[in-house]
Formats: sequence, C-alpha cells, structure tokens
Amino acid sequence: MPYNRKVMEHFTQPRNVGEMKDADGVGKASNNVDGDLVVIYLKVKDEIIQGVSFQTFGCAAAIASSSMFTEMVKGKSIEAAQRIDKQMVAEALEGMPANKVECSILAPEAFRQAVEDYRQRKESSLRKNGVYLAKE
Amino acid sequence: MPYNRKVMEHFTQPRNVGEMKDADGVGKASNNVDGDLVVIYLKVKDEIIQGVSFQTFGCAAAIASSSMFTEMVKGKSIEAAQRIDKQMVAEALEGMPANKVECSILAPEAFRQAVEDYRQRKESSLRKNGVYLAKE
Amino acid sequence: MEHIYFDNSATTRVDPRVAEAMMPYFDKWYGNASSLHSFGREASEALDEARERTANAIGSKSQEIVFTSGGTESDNLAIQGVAFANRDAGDHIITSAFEHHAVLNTCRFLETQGFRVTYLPVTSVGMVDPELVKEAITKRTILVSIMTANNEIGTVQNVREIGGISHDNGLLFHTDAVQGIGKLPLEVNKDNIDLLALSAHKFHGPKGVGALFVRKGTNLRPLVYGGGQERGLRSSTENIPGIVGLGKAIELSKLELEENVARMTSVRDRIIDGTLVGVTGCRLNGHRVRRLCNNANFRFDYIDGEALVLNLDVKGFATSTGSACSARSTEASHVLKAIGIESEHARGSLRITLSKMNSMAEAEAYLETIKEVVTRLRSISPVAMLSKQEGGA
Amino acid sequence: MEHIYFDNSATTRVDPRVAEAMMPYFDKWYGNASSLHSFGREASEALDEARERTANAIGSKSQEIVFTSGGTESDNLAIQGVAFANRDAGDHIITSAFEHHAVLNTCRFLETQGFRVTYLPVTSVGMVDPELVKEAITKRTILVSIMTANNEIGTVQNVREIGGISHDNGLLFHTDAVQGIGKLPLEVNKDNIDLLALSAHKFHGPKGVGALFVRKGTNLRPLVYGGGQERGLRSSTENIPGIVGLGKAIELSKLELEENVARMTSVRDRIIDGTLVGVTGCRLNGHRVRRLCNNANFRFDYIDGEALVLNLDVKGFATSTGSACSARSTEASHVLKAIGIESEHARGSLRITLSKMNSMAEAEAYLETIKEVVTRLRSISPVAMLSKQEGGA
Ligand SMILES: Cc1ncc(COP(=O)(O)O)c(C=O)c1O
Ligand SMILES: Cc1ncc(COP(=O)(O)O)c(C=O)c1O
Repeated sequence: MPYNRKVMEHFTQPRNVGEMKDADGVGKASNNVDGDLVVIYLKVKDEIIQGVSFQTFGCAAAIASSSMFTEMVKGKSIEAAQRIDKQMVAEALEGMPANKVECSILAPEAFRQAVEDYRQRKESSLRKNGVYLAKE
Repeated sequence: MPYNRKVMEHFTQPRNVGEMKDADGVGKASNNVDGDLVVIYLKVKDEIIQGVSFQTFGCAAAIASSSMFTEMVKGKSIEAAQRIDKQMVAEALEGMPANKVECSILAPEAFRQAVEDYRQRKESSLRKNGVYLAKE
Repeated sequence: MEHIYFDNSATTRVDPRVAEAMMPYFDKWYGNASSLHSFGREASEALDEARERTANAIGSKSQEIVFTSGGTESDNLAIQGVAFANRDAGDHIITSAFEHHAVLNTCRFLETQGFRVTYLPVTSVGMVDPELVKEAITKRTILVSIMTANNEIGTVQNVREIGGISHDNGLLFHTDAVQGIGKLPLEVNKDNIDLLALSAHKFHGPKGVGALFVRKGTNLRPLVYGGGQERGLRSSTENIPGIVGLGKAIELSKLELEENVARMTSVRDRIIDGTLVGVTGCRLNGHRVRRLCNNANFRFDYIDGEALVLNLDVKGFATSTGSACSARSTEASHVLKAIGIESEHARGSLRITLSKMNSMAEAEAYLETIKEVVTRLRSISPVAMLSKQEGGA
Repeated sequence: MEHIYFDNSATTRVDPRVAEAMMPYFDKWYGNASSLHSFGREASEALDEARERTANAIGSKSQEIVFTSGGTESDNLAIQGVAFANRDAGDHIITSAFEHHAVLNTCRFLETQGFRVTYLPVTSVGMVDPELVKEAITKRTILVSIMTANNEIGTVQNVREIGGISHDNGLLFHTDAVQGIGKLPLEVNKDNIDLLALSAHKFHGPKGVGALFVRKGTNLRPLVYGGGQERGLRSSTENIPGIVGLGKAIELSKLELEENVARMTSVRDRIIDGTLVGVTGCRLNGHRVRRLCNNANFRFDYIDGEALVLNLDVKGFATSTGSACSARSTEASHVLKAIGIESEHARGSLRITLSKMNSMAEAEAYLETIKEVVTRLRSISPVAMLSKQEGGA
C-alpha cells in the first residue's frame, strides 16, 4: 500500500499535533474494531475556527488525514468546515490507497463531536451567565 | 538419460557393422512394440565364431550394445558366446541407464537365432552331401 | 565446437536483456511485494509493471493476469479451476487428443473425479475441426480447451473460430498458448479467449514462471491456498525476478514479433525444403502452411529418433524427437499417434524448433550434417530387411 | 542513506555466491532437463546435484526431495496431497491455530471438502503442547501438521516430540520448516518428520522455488498434472536456475549454520534487551528462549504498527508488523490473536527478523532510532486518553 509523497509528508511532519489545554471544544471518534482513536481540539470565535489540533492513534493514513483535515478547517466557519468529508481530505492529500480511504473518516467525525461539545459548553456557560436562548 | 563415454563411443563408432554376404548363419530379433530390429551375421568354424557383424534399427543403447556384443562374441566358442546376456553387455559398456538395459536384449537374442540358422544350414548341407547325423 | 541450439520448443535461452532486467531483483531490490517498507514497494512496483506488460502483450487488462510457476500450473489452474468451481453448472469438458500432457493429464485426473471429457480427434496434419467442437457440445459442457499451437508438430489451430463457437454456446474457452507467444499475434478479446496459459521460458524468459489470463468474472477454484496473493488465485511470495523476466520477455516478444517471425520463417523453410529434397525416405509431420514459424518435424525411415538426436548432438546440434517431456519413454509420442503415424515412422521423428537467435548459416550447417548422420545411421540399420517387411505389411 | 534490512522472515537477499551459481543456467546451460542433448544433460546433472545438496542438508535421500515453486506449494502438496490420497484411511487432520496461511487456509479448504480439522491452541508464548496433540488423535486422523518455527513470533516447537507422538500413533507428520532452514539443525529421520516444506528465498536463495521432503513410501496426490517431472508429483519444466540456487543456498546454510546462528543470536539479544530496557510501554511477543535466533517481536503501547514500520522505513530500517503476507489488511494477525493479544496491543506490534548479513552496528543504530520513533508517534497519539480507557476497561 504505497502512500504518495504528500501523505508521507503529512505523516512524517504532521501539522497541528497535540493536546490543547484551553480548547473551546473537544471531540473524539474511535473505531472499535481496530482501536483507532482521533481527538480534535477546537478554538472558536464568532463561529470561525481560530485554532485546531489533533491527537491520533492509528495508521499512517489516519495520522496524515488528521493533519490535513486540521489544515483544511483552520480559519473556516464551523458550517463550512462541517462539509469537509473523508473524500475531500483524501483529495487534498492527492489520493489515498483504495483500502485506506476509510482511515480518513475519523477526523471529520471527531470534529463534529468537538463542535457539539463546543455548542454544549457555550449553552451551559450562557445558562450559567443567565442568558437563555429561545428554543423552538 | 545420459549415456557414459563408452556407450557413446560404441554408438558413434560401432564395431562390426553391416551385412555379411557370405554368413554361415543369420538371425534377427525384434521388439514389436517399438519396432526395434537387430540382425546378427555369423561366420563359424569348428564351433568358434570367426566373424560376426550386425545391423540395428534402434536407439543409441541398442546400437552400442549390438556393437559391444559382437566384440564380446568374436573368437569365442558358440557355447561360451551363448552365455553372454544383456547384463554382461551392459557391464562391458560400464553401465547403462536403468530404463535402457532392456535395449541390450535384442543382440543376444538375434545371436541365438543366428546360431540356430547356422545349425540348420549345416544340417541341411550335410544332408545334401549325404552325411546323416544320428538323432536321439 | 559451438553448439547450435535447435530445441526452442523445449526451452529457450534467456535473452540477455531479460537477464539484465532480472538481476537487480536478486540482491538489490529483493523485498517481498507484500511488505510495507521501501524494499517491498520496489517489489510491488516491479510486479505491477510486469503485469501491465503481460496484459499489453495479449490485449487484456492488468487485473486479468495471474502469475504462476509455468505453463503446467497455468493449464491446471485453468482447467481444474473451472471444473471444480463450476461443478453445479456441468461436468463435461471438450479438448483434443493431442494437447500437451499438462492439459491431457489434467483432464484424465478430472475423469477420476467424475467429470466427462471428450478428446477430439485431429486430422492427419494435426488440425482440430471446429465443426467437431460444435457437435461435441452438450448441456453439461462447461469448458472447451484447445491448444493454440502444438508443441511437437507445430500446427496452429483456428483458435478464434473455436473460441467463437464456445462463446456462442455460453462456454468458457481456454487455450494453451505456451508455444504461441512470440510466434503468433494473440489478442484475447478478438480471439474469443477466456483463459490463456503461457510460460516464460518458451520465449526467452526464465524457467519456473508463467501466467494465466483469466477473463474478468471467470470463477476459478485455486490449486493452492495461503497468503492470498494474486487475488487469492495463487498464494505464495511472488517470484519477483522471475515475473520481471517474464514481463520483459513478453514485451520484447511483442515488440519484435514481426521481424522475429519473418526471420524464423525463412530459416524454417530452408530447413524443411532442404531436408525434404536432400534426404531420401523423409517426410514432414504436420501442416505445411498452418504451422508455427519455428517448427520443423520430420520422420526418417529406418532410423530411431533417439539415435538421430544423439548423433546430431555429437555433431553439435541440439534437437529433439517427440516432445521433450516424453523423452524419458521410448514410446511413440501421443501427438504422432494422434495424427495417425505409427511404429517405425514415429520412431524416426526429428523435431527442430527455432528461436529468433537462430540464423540461416546454422540451417545450412544442419543441412550438411543431417545428410551425413542419416546416411551413417542407415548404414547401421537393416534397411533392406525393414523395407521388405514394410512392403509385405 | 543505506537501508538496513530487518525483514528476513518475509524474504532475504540472495547470497552473491548463490546468484553466481545460478547465472550460467540462464543463458549458457539453458537446456530442459528432459532433453537428450548436451544442454539437457547439463541441466539434468545440475538438477541431480541440487537434489543431493538439499537431501544432505536435511538428512534425507535424494529421491525423497520434490522441488516446487515455494513454501506455499510445498505445504499444499503435503497437506492436500496426503488428504486426498489417504481418504480411505481417514478424514481428520491435526494442526495448530497459528500456522502460516499456507497451512491454515489449506486446512480450511479441506474442511469444505469434507475433512475435519483440529486447530490446537497455543500457549501465551506460542508453544503447541504435545499432550494436546496426543489427545486430539482419533481413529480417523491421518495427518499431524505443526510448524517448525513460527514466522511471526519465532517460537520453535518440539518437532521431534510431536513427530514421535504422530509415529507412535501411525500418523504422518508434516512440518512447515520454511522459517527453520538455516537457523535450526533439522534432520528428518531423527526429528520424526515425514513431510517437510521449505522455501529458498527464506535462506538467501531465489524466490519462486521450494522443496518438499516426502518420506519414501508416502502416498501423495499431486496438485498439478503434466509431463510427469519430479516422479509425477510436480509436473512442469524444472526451474533449473532456481533449483541450482536453492541447492547452493541450502548447502551454504548448513555449512555455516553454527557461525550464522551465533551471530544472529547475539544481534537479536542486543535488539531484544536494548528495546525492552530503552523503550517504555513495550513488551516481547513470544518465547524468550525457545525462539528463532533471528526473531524479535515487540508490542508498543498506544501506537500503530503500520505507522511504526513506515516511520522506521523513513529512517532507513526495513521491518514489519505481523506477517508480511497479511500486511494488506489492517486486522490484527491471527498469530497474535492466537497467543491472546488483542486490540491496541496487537496493533502496535513490530517484527524484526535478522539474517546472517546483519551486524551488531545495525542493531545499535536501530536502538537509537526506535526510541526516537516511538517517542514521536506517541507525541501524536492521545496516550493519556488511551491509558485512561485502558484503566477503565
Ligand atoms: C504446449 C505446452 N503446454 C504446456 C507446457 C508446460 O509448460 P511448463 O513446462 O513451463 O510447465 C509446455 C512445455 O513444456 C508446452 O509446450
Ligand atoms: C512459515 C511459513 N510457511 C510458508 C510460507 C510460504 O512460503 P512462500 O511464500 O515461499 O510460498 C512462509 C512465507 O511466506 C512462511 O513464513
């Protein structure tokens, strides 16, 4: 399963790696069969992703696609970032071996969880601060 | 089926080849399955083989063993010559591939026929000349 | 004395360009194609390239090529593979009486497993009549297997027509093309072929490596089970140097087909005509026209094939009598029997098979020698007695 | 940068002396061993010599060696061969759960053909308990097949004892010795072996050629049918260069066994001890003592084997995770599962397999690099979260 140069570059020098202590949202996604785990940390301001980082337990494809995914969402609005799926990540990496495309699925999934976490935290902090949102 | 040097020598330079016009006895032996044919010509005097020649249609082993056989019988008494069998020919040739030993069988067989022929001719010529042998 | 090699249907000399292509895979890029590291990647890229070259040479897709250990395994994988995988569909196979033993003995084995096999007769020049194929088809037929060209007498069959008949009847068509590669332009699609067996050492590639073209969608049962290489059809660590050699050899054989065929044909024709004119009591076996460009096969009266071959060998010419594979027995070959040649005539058969490496000068040298050798062997043979027997029979 | 090759259980570099022995058979003595002429004789003499060398190396008779296309075919010929030829005698086979796929998948195939197979469990360090073999034997058992040494974790079995148990019960004993040749002293008679599979590319011979020792009198059904080579057990034009290479390689491996084993053992021990001491969260898979002299197999917490292998490759070390043959799937290998290692731990396995060509300096270079690579990959991995999960599980 030969990876292309771009994948190998993101595998050997991944961008945005590591835990983010002051994240606004944290999400994780795992693949229970293989034990893969991706964690995404977000800093958000005005619905724009100001900062993002990841931690990944997985194969080279999982690491490289996590790295590429974080590069792709940085600076985007949450809404735009949520449209990025495994195919788009694989394309940005200039292709992935057929049996490895699945490995790019965890980063977007963890990202959605992180956004969820961010929304919940925001809601509860709003609540704590006495601000109630109308729910319909 | 590699033949040894001695077999190849008797194959490439067979001794005592050819028809003998004035033979005292001629015998042939054939193998009907493969079509092999060996013809042996004898010149006999006082039960001693004075001359012998052969013609062989057969593989290299058949040719080489015919050649060797004629060398072996030359100068021998008929009685002694009749004791020479395929094994002795193969030994004189310093060995034969296992599946080729059978090919040495025709020369001794043709020789026996030639002796038979010689005896019959002798008997009929004696008869013709008025000499009768006592038969018991 | 330089030996002249005239036994190219038994096996060929590896083309120096092929040997050169193989060498680095022995001690430099020696990885296992399944490995993740750079040695493995070198190996798997070499494998992909060889597969493409092989596919290109016969007009198939890369994924339709399965590498094997040679022609015998390819034939067995095709025939046993189809038979055991399609038992529900039927149990009858059609082949010819003068296939290579890799096909014949596989079919005989299948008979012991409850399959029925029709062995079609061939004409006196070794042609399979396509009409007979048609007639032999039953509701239980699953496979037709007819060789592209015979290894012994060189007859070239109407593969396209027989493949067409098979397809018209919804049957799979396999052809043993082991003798065809490098001598005939084969195109699996145009030629209606579903399974095609080839063997590298017959076209200046290495021994011990072959391939089977398996048309997409064809269901086969593997012969061996293991790590799942070759899409599960042929498990085992891939023989990378061998496969690279096959790929290079088949590419060259395709690129240089026209010139090689022209060259071999002219040398062959000189040999055939020169022998028939120059030696008495000699006839050609097989078809004069529908014949491999590299094959001449004669029968000489009153002399034995082994003696002929050994005597020619002493004189510096490597030839054969009957198929190389049957050289261990002295029986007349099943191919000569199938074309109706019996007893003494089959015994005196001589096969000369050329490659692109043979020259007209070698043909001339042979023509000198064959006369001398036949004369010598007849001088040993009881010719007069044999011709009398024959007249009487 | 020079690559350091640590994946010798996947395949090895051809020894230059082996390559040299093979070369003339590609384009000088390129005859078919069945041919009558001098090219054929050269080939058949080379074949005889290689057969003798192979027999000498394992203490068998020449006539008991059948050349094949590799370990997979040898295993299949042994197991399918015995099963189909002895169906009247029984239908039960005993093997282990962590055999190579060449054995396991052959047994699974035989199950589809009505045979029953017992897959014996192995201990947590990968040993087959001979007592369990004894207990598994039934009246219908015909064959016991236990590998000499495991390709992934290197455990060496009690072959002699298991062979003895088989013989005491009148059963044939087959052993897949593909990983044992050149690393263990094997003697088919002393070791009670009836069938022994080997593959040249695992001991510095060429790919695509192997052998099966078949004790005299053992009845096998062939896998392929054809010209009747190898006493009818393995038809096909013999792969002379490959077989010559196998013969040369196995002779060398026997001659140099002691020094090679000593060398590999010391390098292996440095690698095992250095890794266990130098890297946290790392354990050895397999038996510490009953272990191939060339095998080290670790599991590293919180990192993935593929990532590890690729990162080591970038740093110049060719290694593997799991068996090379299963590298195409991301599942934990059946061997690691069989010794009871599941999920994340199996994921982080690394196999280092040496040959006589590896040096202590290479071990030192690796020890530097492994620390660096594990640290880097853990810095990417959510280690804290994984260790929490684990504590909770
Ligand atoms: C027509 C034909 N088919 C099959 C084979 C078998 O090929 P191999 O010997 O490479 O297995 C041969 C050659 O021996 C052949 O000539
Ligand atoms: C233990 C074992 N058995 C069998 C095989 C199969 O050998 P080959 O790939 O040469 O067919 C291998 C190697 O792949 C092996 O390690």
